[in-house]
Amino acid sequence: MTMTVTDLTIARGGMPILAALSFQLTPGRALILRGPNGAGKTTLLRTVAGLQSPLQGDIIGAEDQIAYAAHADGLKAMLSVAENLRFWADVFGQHDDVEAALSMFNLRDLRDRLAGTLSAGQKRRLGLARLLVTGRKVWVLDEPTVSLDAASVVIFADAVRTHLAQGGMALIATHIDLGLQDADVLDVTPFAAVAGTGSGASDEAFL
Amino acid sequence: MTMTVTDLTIARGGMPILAALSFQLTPGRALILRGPNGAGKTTLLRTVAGLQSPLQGDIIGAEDQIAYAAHADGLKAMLSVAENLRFWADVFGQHDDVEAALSMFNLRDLRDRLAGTLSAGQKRRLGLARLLVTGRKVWVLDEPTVSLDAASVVIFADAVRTHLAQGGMALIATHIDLGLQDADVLDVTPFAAVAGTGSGASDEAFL
Amino acid sequence: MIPDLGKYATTVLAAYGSSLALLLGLLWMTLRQGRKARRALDAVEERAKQNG
Amino acid sequence: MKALLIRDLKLAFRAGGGFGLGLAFFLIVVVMTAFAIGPNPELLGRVAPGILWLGALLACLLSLDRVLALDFEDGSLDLLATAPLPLEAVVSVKALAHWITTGLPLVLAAPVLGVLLSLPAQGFFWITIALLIGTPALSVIGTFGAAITVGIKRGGLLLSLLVLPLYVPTLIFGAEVARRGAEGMALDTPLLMVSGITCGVLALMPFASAAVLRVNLR
Amino acid sequence: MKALLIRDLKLAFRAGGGFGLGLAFFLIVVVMTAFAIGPNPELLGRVAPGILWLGALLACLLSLDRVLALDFEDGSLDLLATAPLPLEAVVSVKALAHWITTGLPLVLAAPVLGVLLSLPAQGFFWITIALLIGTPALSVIGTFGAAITVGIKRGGLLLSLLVLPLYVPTLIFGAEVARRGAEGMALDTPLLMVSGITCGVLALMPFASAAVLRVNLR
Amino acid sequence: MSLWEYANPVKFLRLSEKVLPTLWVASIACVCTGLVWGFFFTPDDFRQGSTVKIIYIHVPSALMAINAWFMMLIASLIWLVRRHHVSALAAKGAAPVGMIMTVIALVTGAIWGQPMWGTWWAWDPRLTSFLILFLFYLGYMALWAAIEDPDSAADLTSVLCLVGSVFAVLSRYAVNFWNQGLHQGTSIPVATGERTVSDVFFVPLLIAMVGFGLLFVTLVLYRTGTEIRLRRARALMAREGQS
Ligand code: HEM
Ligand SMILES: Nc1ncnc2c1ncn2[C@@H]1O[C@H](COP(=O)(O)OP(=O)(O)OP(=O)(O)O)[C@@H](O)[C@H]1O
Ligand SMILES: Nc1ncnc2c1ncn2[C@@H]1O[C@H](COP(=O)(O)OP(=O)(O)OP(=O)(O)O)[C@@H](O)[C@H]1O
Ligand SMILES: [Mg+2]
Ligand SMILES: [Mg+2]
Repeated sequence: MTMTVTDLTIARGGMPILAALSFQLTPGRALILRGPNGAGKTTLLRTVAGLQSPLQGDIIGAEDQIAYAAHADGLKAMLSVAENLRFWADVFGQHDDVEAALSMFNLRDLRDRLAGTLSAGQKRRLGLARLLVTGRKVWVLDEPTVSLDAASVVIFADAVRTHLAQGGMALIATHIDLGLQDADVLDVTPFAAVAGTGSGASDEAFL
Repeated sequence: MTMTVTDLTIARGGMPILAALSFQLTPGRALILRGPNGAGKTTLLRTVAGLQSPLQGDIIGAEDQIAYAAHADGLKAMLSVAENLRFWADVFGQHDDVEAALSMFNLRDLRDRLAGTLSAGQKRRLGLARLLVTGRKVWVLDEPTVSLDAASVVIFADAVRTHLAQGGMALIATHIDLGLQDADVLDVTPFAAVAGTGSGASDEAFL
Repeated sequence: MIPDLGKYATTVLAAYGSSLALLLGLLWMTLRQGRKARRALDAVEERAKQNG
Repeated sequence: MKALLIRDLKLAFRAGGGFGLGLAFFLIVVVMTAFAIGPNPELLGRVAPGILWLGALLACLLSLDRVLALDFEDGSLDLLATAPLPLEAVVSVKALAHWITTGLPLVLAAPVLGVLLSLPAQGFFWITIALLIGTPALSVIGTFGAAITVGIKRGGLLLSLLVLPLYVPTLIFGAEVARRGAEGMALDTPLLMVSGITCGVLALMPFASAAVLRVNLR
Repeated sequence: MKALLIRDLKLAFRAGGGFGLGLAFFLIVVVMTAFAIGPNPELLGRVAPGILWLGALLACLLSLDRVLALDFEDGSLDLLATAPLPLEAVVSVKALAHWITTGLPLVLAAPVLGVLLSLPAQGFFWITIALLIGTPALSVIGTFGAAITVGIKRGGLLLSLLVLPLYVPTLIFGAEVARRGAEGMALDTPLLMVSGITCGVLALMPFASAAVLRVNLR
Repeated sequence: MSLWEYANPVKFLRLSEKVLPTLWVASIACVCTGLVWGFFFTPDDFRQGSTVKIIYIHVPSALMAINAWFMMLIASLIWLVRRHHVSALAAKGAAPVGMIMTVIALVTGAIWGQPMWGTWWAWDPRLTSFLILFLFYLGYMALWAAIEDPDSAADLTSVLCLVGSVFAVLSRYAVNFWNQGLHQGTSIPVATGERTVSDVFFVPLLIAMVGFGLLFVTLVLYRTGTEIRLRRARALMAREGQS
C-alpha cells in the first residue's frame, strides 16, 4: 500500500496557498513537512486526512487508513485518561490496545486522573497515545511534539519508529527536530501558490 | 527593582507540587524554567502572575509590573490583528506602541486580517506582540515559542533581548532552546514537593 | 390495626407513604454513599500502609 | 456507534454534564410563567398546554449547543470524521443521546408540572402523548441546527434563531393535541401530523445534518 | 474600561457576535407563545405583559453565557486579571455591554411586540418603563451567574438554573408593574420595588461577581 | 479546649464516630414515636377529618427544610471567614437532606391540598416560596456537582448560598405582595405561647418535630463524615500518584 499525492492544489479562505505538490509515502517511511509559519502545512494535512477537498489533484491509496492528530487533542475533560483512550479504541473497533498505549506513553500512573487535570505535556502524550489505539496505517500529525519535554519527544520518536517498522507510514508537520534521522523531509515553501493561475479556487472566478 | 521569590510552595488540585523554591530576578536578566512535563512550571508562572495564591512564601517586588502570556493567547477571532493589539494597548494605558509591535513581529502584512484566520504560528506571534504593548517590566511567559518557525524564534529572542536591554526582566518556561545564551536556567525538578510536610495545602488537613 | 381514616384514607396513606419512601430513599442513599466512601478510604489506607 | 452513545450518556451523567438540567430549566420556565402571568388558576389552566410545550421546547433548545459544539471545539469531531463511522450515524447517535438525556425526562415530568399550572384533569394524558411523539423531532431538528452553527463560538443564540422556526410545525400541532386533549375535543388530525413530522424528520434529517457538518469541518 | 466596553460592543456587532439575536429570540418567543396558546386575542391580551417579561428574561438568559465564558476560554480573562483594571470594573463593564446589546433593544422592541399580543393600549407605556428599570438588574445578576459558571464547559444550562431563581423578585415586581399598568391600576409599590432591587443589585453585585471570578481564575 | 478544634477533619471523624450511634437511635426513636402516635393514637379533626394526621409529617419537614438552608448559610459563612473544611463539607452534606425535606413538605402539602382546598396546587405565598427554596437547593447542589476542584466548589457554593439567601428573602416579600394566601397561619407562635392546635395534636407533633430535627443532625453528621472520607481518600491517592 502506497499513498500517492499528485499535482495537489489546496486553498484556505478561498485563496490557493500550495500548488503542484506531489509526493509519495511508502510503508515504513515517514515524511516530515517543513516550512515557515503560514506556509500551509496544516491545510495540507487536513486535506490529506480528507477533512477538506483539494482544488486540484488526487490523493490515492490511503482511503480509510488515516489517523489524524491536530493541535486539539479531542480529549474530554470529564473522562479519565483510560476512558478517553477506551472510547477511541471502541470507535476504531480495536479492543485490546489500551493498556499497551498507556504504557508506551508513560501514562499508567495517570490512568484514573480526569483528562482535564493534566498538564499541557501530559495531555499531549494522551493525544498521541490515541494514535496507537486507532490501528490505522497512516499517521497524519500536526506538530505532535508541542509542549513535550525531551524525554517524551524520545518516547514519541520511538513510537513512530515502531509504527514504521510494522509497515506503517507517517506524515508529520513540525518546526522542531523530532529525532527521526532517516525520515524524508519535504519543504513546502517552493510550492507556494501564485495567485491567478487557474487553480480553481473559489475566488478565482472573480479575478 | 528586583523580584524576589522566597521559600515558595505552590499547589495544584489541592496538592503541593513545588516547595521551598527561591529565586531572584534582577533588571536585565532572564530566567528560564525547565523541568519535565507535569513538574509544575505552568502553576509556578500563574502564581507569580498573581492568578493563584501560593501556599507559603512570598513574591515581592513585581506587583503590578507583570505581563503574563500563557498557552492561550487571548485573541478575538472576529477582531483584526491590529484591533486585537490596540485593545490590549488601551487596557494597559499605552497609546503609541502598536505599530512598533506589529513590525517587530513581522505582522505588518497581516494587520487587517481577522485573527481567526491566522495560522498557528501567526497567532502565536500576535500573542507575543501583545507583550510589547503592555509596557510592563516583568514578562512571564509559558512556552512562548510553541508553533513558531525558526525565523520567528529568532525574532522572539531579539524581542526578549531588547526588552532586557531596556531594564526589563523575563521569566520563561520552555522545553526547547530559545537562543537566549546568557539567561539563567532554573530546573524545578529538585523542588518537587513531598506530600504531608505541613505545607498548608487544602488536602493536607485530611492526611 | 390501621385506624379508621374515613373518606380521606387514600389521602392520608398517600401522604405518609410518599414521605416515608422519600425519607427511606434519603437514608438508603446516605448509608450507601457512606459505606462506599469508607471502603474506598480503607483500600487507599491499606495501600498506603503497605507502601510504607 | 454503541461506544459513542455510551460515551455521550456518560458525559451527560457525569458531574457538570448537564443531565437533569433540562428538567430543572423546564420547571423554572413553568414557575416563571406563573409569576409573569399571575396566580389566577383559571387563566393558567387555559395557557397550560401551550406553556408546557414552550417550556419543553426551550429546555431542548438550551441543551442543543452541547450536542456537537463541545466535540467540535476539542477536536473530537475532526477525529470522528476520520474514524470508521459514517457522519450520518454520528449525528443520529448524538440526537438519540440528546433525546435520552433531555427529551425523555421532559416527557416524564410534564404531568407533574401540569399540576403547577392547574392543567385540567383530562389534559394530562394527552400532553404526555404529544410530548412523547414530538420531542424526538425536536432533538433531530435541533441536531441539524447544531450542525449548522457548529463552527461559531457560542452560537447558542444563533442556533435558537435558526432552529425555532423549524420547530414551529411540531409546536403548533403538538400544542394543538395537548389543548384539544385538555378540552376533550377530537384530536386525530394534529396527532397524525405530529407523528408524520417526527417520522419524516427521523428519516431524512440525519443526511442533511451530516452534509452540513461536512461543510463545517472543511 | 472604555476600551473594554468598546471592544465588547464591537465584538457583539461583528458578524456572529450576537447583537440583535437577543431581539430575534424575543420576537420568536412571543410568536411561539401565540402559536402555543392559540390565537384568541382576549386571552392573549391578558397574558401579554407576562409573556413579554418572560420573553425578555429568556432572551437575556440565553445571551449570558457569552458574557464571560468566551473571554475565559481564549485566555483573555487571565490577561485582564493581570491588567491594571480591578476585576470589579471588568465585570461591571461586561454587564453594561450585555445590557446595551440585549436589554436595551428589548426595551425598545417590547411595545412593538405588544401589538402582536393585543396588549391593551394603556399597557404600552408601563411595560416599557418596567423593562427599562428591570433589565439592568437582569444583566447584573446574570453576570454574577456567568462568573460562577465560567470554568464549566457549556455551563449555559447550569447558568440558567442558578440565575433564574435570582430573577424571581425582579420578575414578579416587573410583571406586576406591567400588568397593573395594562389594567390601569395603582402601581407605586411594585415600581418602587423594581427600582430598589435594580439599585441594590447595581451597587453590590459587582463585588460578588468579582470575588467569584477570582476563585474561578485560580 | 476550643470548639474550633473539631474543625480538624480527623478529630471531627473521631467525635462523630462516638456520638453517631446514640443519635441514630434517638432520632429514629423520636421520629417513629411521633409518627406512630400521630397516626394511630390521635383523634380526627372535626373539620379536616383524618387528614390532620398529615400535619405530623408536613410541619416538621417544612420546618427542617428552612432550618437546613439556614444551617447551610451559617456553615458557608464559617467557611468563607475561617476556612474550616469541615464546615464547607457540612454544608455540602446538608443540601440533599434539606432538599428532600422540601420535597416532603411540598408533596404532603399538595396531597393535603386536594381534599382541603380542592386543588393540588395553588400559588399561595408560602407554597410558592417553598417552590423557590426547592429551586435554590437544586442550583446549589448542581453547582457542587459541576465543579471539580473541591476548594473552588466550596467557595463558589458559599457565595451562591449567601447571595441566594438574600434573594430568597426578597422573593418571600415579592410573593407575599403578589398573591394572598390560602395557607394556615403559624399555629405555634413560640413567643406568645398561644396555640391554635389542641394538646392532643400538639404533643405528638412536638415529638415528631424534635425527631425530624435529630434526624437532620444525624444525617448531616454522617454525610459530613462521608465527604471527609472521600476527601481523605482523594488526598492519599494524590500523594501516591506523586511519589
Ligand atoms: C404544597 C403545598 C404546601 C406547602 C409547600 C406548605 C408549606 C408549609 C410550610 C412552609 C409551613 C410552615 C411551618 C411554619 O411556618 O412553622 C407549613 C405549615 C402548615 N401547613 Fe402547609 N404547606 C402546603 C400545603 C398545606 C395544606 C394543603 C394544608 C392544609 C390544609 C397545610 C396545613 C399546614 C398546617 C396546619 C401547618 C402548620 C402551621 C403551623 O402550625 O405553623 N399545608 N406548611
Ligand atoms: N480565512 C482565511 N483567509 C485568508 N487566508 C487564510 C485564512 N485562513 C488561513 N489563511 C492563511 O492560510 C495560510 C496557511 O495556514 P496554515 O494553518 O495551513 O499554515 P501552517 O503551515 O500550518 O502554519 P503554522 O506553522 O503557523 O501552523 C496562512 O498564511 C493563513 O494566514
Ligand atoms: N486538578 C488536579 N488534581 C491533581 N493534580 C493536578 C490537577 N491539575 C493539575 N495537576 C497536576 O499538577 C502538575 C503540574 O501541572 P503544570 O501544568 O503546572 O505542569 P507543567 O510543568 O506546566 O507541565 P507541562 O510542561 O506539561 O506544561 C501536573 O503533574 C498535573 O498533572
Ligand atoms: Mg499549522
Ligand atoms: Mg505547562
